Amino acid sequence: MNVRTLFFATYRDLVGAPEVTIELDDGATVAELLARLRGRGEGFASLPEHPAVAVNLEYARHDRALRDGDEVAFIPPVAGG
Amino acid sequence: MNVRTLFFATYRDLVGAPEVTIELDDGATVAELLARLRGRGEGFASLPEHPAVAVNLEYARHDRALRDGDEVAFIPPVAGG
Amino acid sequence: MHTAITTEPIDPAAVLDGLAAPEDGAVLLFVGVVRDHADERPVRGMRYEAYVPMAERELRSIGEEAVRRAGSDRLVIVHRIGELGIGEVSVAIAVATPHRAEAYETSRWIIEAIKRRLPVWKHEHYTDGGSAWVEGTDPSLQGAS
Amino acid sequence: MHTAITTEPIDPAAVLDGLAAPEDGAVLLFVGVVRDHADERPVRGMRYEAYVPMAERELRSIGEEAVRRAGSDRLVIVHRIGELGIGEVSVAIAVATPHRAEAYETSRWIIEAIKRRLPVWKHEHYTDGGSAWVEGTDPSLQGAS
Repeated sequence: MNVRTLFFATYRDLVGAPEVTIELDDGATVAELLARLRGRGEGFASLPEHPAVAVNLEYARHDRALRDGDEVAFIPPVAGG
Repeated sequence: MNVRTLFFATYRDLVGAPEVTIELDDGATVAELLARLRGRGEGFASLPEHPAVAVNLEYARHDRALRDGDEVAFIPPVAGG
Repeated sequence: MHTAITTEPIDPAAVLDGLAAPEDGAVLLFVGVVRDHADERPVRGMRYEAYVPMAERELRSIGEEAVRRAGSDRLVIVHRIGELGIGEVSVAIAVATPHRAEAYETSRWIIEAIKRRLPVWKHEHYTDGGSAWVEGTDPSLQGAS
Repeated sequence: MHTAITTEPIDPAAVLDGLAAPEDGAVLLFVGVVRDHADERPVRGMRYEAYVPMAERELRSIGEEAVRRAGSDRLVIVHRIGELGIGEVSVAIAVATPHRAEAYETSRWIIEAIKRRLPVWKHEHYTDGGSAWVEGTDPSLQGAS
């Protein structure tokens, strides 16, 4: 299956791209996606151990099982207002 | 000496007048003024035991000594805002 | 800092005009409005009375203490008196500060100080034709006398 | 209730227009403004970025929880994104309630929720030519993940 991963602000600066599509085994979790990303090395390896994540526009836990077509956003510390 | 006494809202309704001038011995206190007022009977006798008082536009204690020409206002419970 | 007792309608937006300084990150505007009920009783309007010269003095004193609390002189308090209909503005309090905590704390402190100290009284007109003075707060219970 | 993420300038006075219902006695407007310094460093402007579809959804969810807390649906939250200069409004929060306590508590709760949860980031431009992302709050530290 394929999931879209999105990177914002400091994470986008780190990985050098706002969006990357990743192929994963069916049923892989956010944690597994994160491990795969880190395995790409360079900026990806510098993502934090446990970043906040949103799946399909909602905050989600790292044990969340993903599905084909999911949009997974890595949310750096927020600073609205 | 003479002092002007002012009555607002419920106190004005009680005494039936917004303003009364009272002659007092020199150095009389707010407490003595209040006793004199109560002695007039009718609505005046119904003023509370210890109303809030302002002398010359500032909240004052009942042991405050008055001077000729002072303006003494009896301040019912306030309800601004 | 600007404080006033006024018989004119209050425009809350005008109170904000030019208030904030470049160092301010937060502006808080509190607007008190005449509402259509008191407890369960329908209200059609309200008369606000004040001991005007003392109210002006007290409001200035509240403003000065608020400036010290807020660490900001970008502060406006306007209180209206006279006959007000439902939805009309009785009081507007605007505070601008570098950070939001001071704005919230000072704004709240000001409205509570007004309700505790300002020599103003409200006479409610009910839709059933009756009317009564609104029960208030004795200023001497707050150590004022 | 109305919530929005917008690229257009926010007019705080417009946010108040027609907000209060006849039962409301208190209206509170919080305005967040870009200020001219961050800690001690002079700032000349700020870029606000958002994960827009998620920010819209989170802001609506914050609004819905605020309506429950306030017991009032007279509530507007507008957050701006894009390039903002000093003194420009980044966020406006307006709440109208029958009594003032709910207005203050809800308004403060909303701005804290925005700072805790809303996927928005600030890039500060300093007058010395430098720029940096503003350090934020990790949403996962509030039990969001």
